[in-house]
Amino acid sequence: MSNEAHLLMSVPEPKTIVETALLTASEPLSLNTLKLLFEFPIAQSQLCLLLDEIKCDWQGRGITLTQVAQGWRFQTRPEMQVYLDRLSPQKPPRYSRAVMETLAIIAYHQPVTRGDIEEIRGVAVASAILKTLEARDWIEIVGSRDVPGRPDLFATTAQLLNDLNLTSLKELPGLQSEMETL
Amino acid sequence: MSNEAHLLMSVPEPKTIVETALLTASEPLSLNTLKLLFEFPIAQSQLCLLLDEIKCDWQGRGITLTQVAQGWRFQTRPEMQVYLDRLSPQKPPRYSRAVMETLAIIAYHQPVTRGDIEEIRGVAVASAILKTLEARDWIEIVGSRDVPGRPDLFATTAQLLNDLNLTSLKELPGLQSEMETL
Amino acid sequence: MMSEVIFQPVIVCASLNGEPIQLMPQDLYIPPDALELVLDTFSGPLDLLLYLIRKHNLDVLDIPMAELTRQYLSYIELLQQHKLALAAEYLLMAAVLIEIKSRLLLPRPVRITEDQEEDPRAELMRRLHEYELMKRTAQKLNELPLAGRDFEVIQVLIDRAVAEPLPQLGLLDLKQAWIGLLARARINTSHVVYQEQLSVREQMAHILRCLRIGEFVSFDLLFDLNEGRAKMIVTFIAILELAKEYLIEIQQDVEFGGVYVKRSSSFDERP
Repeated sequence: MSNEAHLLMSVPEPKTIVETALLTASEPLSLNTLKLLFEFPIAQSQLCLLLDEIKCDWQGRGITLTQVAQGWRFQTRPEMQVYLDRLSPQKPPRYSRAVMETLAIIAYHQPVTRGDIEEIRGVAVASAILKTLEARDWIEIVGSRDVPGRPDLFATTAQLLNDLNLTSLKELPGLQSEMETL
Repeated sequence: MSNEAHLLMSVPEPKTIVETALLTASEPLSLNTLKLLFEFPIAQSQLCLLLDEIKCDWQGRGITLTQVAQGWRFQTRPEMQVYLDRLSPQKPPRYSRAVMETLAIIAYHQPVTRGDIEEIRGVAVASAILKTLEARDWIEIVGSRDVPGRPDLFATTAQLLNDLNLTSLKELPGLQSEMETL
Repeated sequence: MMSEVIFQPVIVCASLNGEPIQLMPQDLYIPPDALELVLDTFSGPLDLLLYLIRKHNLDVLDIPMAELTRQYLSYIELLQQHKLALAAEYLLMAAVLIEIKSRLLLPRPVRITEDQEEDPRAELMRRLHEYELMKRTAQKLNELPLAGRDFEVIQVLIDRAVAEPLPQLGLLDLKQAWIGLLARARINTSHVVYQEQLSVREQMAHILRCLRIGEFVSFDLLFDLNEGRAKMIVTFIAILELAKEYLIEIQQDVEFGGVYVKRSSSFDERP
């Protein structure tokens, strides 16, 4: 990046605009969203080229450009966590087995009702578990099953994939191989 | 996880660590906080040098390292706002009814005193309202009425006509038809 | 966890993978005081069952049902003092196990038809398998790098304060505000708002701007002959209106002499 041309910042380069948008976005930015940055129409291929360039620029630094379910975002490299944890020692705790099992059932069997989850786990699902997952924006109610009582149907969100650094549900661990054994 | 990661990755440079911490932080980081990033004691002067270097690295890019009361933080350059706003279009703020009515009275009834405005609106006119309109250069004091207290007379400016894309006050929307319906 | 449990040998006759064993595996017996331990360790009766099966590499049908049920029931007595909801599920599992066992003991009628009675073990086996699958994937899910725990998402502050957008003004907004006022004024008849020629008001402001304090301006100079008759009339009315409101003074020293206009003597101009 040539600094001279940028000192006055009269008209920022497209790459600078895309990079700044990605650095400041509160959620991953899709290609379609990134296109909105420009008044003139920008080709998808050109945008991808810019993203590649930005990715290269950040090679070997503390943060990295990553593609997740909803689009592109900057995130820290895992190696940096040991340093960052020194600033905020309170790490979010790992979730209990009950929470993770419930999440796994919703992820692999979605959409499911509370009854479905209870059937698989063989134990009642505490409301607190579903509330925890909803509070993280990892699951949501996507409808209700057309049976007496019309129970809510739960499914996982794009936010879950974002938080787990995945682009699709297909990338969930072991889904393919495990399902085949069924 | 960290053990394995450390074996694979070389130890990041102090500058990379500081930069990553600043990019990640949700609030400004003081020098004392930044010191916590390092296991070994780091001199304040060395830290300041790193911050200067980072600041230079970001010269002419979309975000800039800034010192605020609480410490250091990255923030966008004002020039980038126009692009970022395209992603999250902010609803343009609107003036309150009090401001709009005051402006309307001055526009349609100029020159008027504050007392006139209050009489028509039936409520006291807050100084902040007149200041707001004066700050936009939409109204100005064109004299004072020769009555006790010699109240200021307000009139609208050419700037208001400019901002409304009008050449003359006569082009203000006619009220004849609306008046008849009242 | 289970190794902390007090072992109590129970002599039974069972077979493990076809080989008869004299002693029941010791840690199958879970004393009541290990109850809380069990509740913390297992996420449900399926989990406990799965543990027992995997631990001893048992076929689910070789578990001594009577002994297991006896243990279950003794826990449930205690569970009722703690978590009733859990007790019901552990009890249900015990009932399921007994049912399976009893159905297996019953002589099966020989049927030739296709819709042969399903193996009573099948449903439990299916559930156990499915549960085990979910349990494993939950573990894998929990090992994935998680935003906020294993890495951070970047969000640099957008400095909006620098370029805070000013409210936009629309002609229509202004008109609406005025109409609203007029409508209100109609209701509150204490003040009569009347429609005026805008141009008069505009011209009044214009004239005031032209006049310097203490300085007489020739009446003629306030008129621009190029503006046309209508505008000149407006200017004339504006001057009269200003005079009426004591904003200007009009002076004529000599009959048929020049007319001069100045701001009122008390007129205070802002610096």
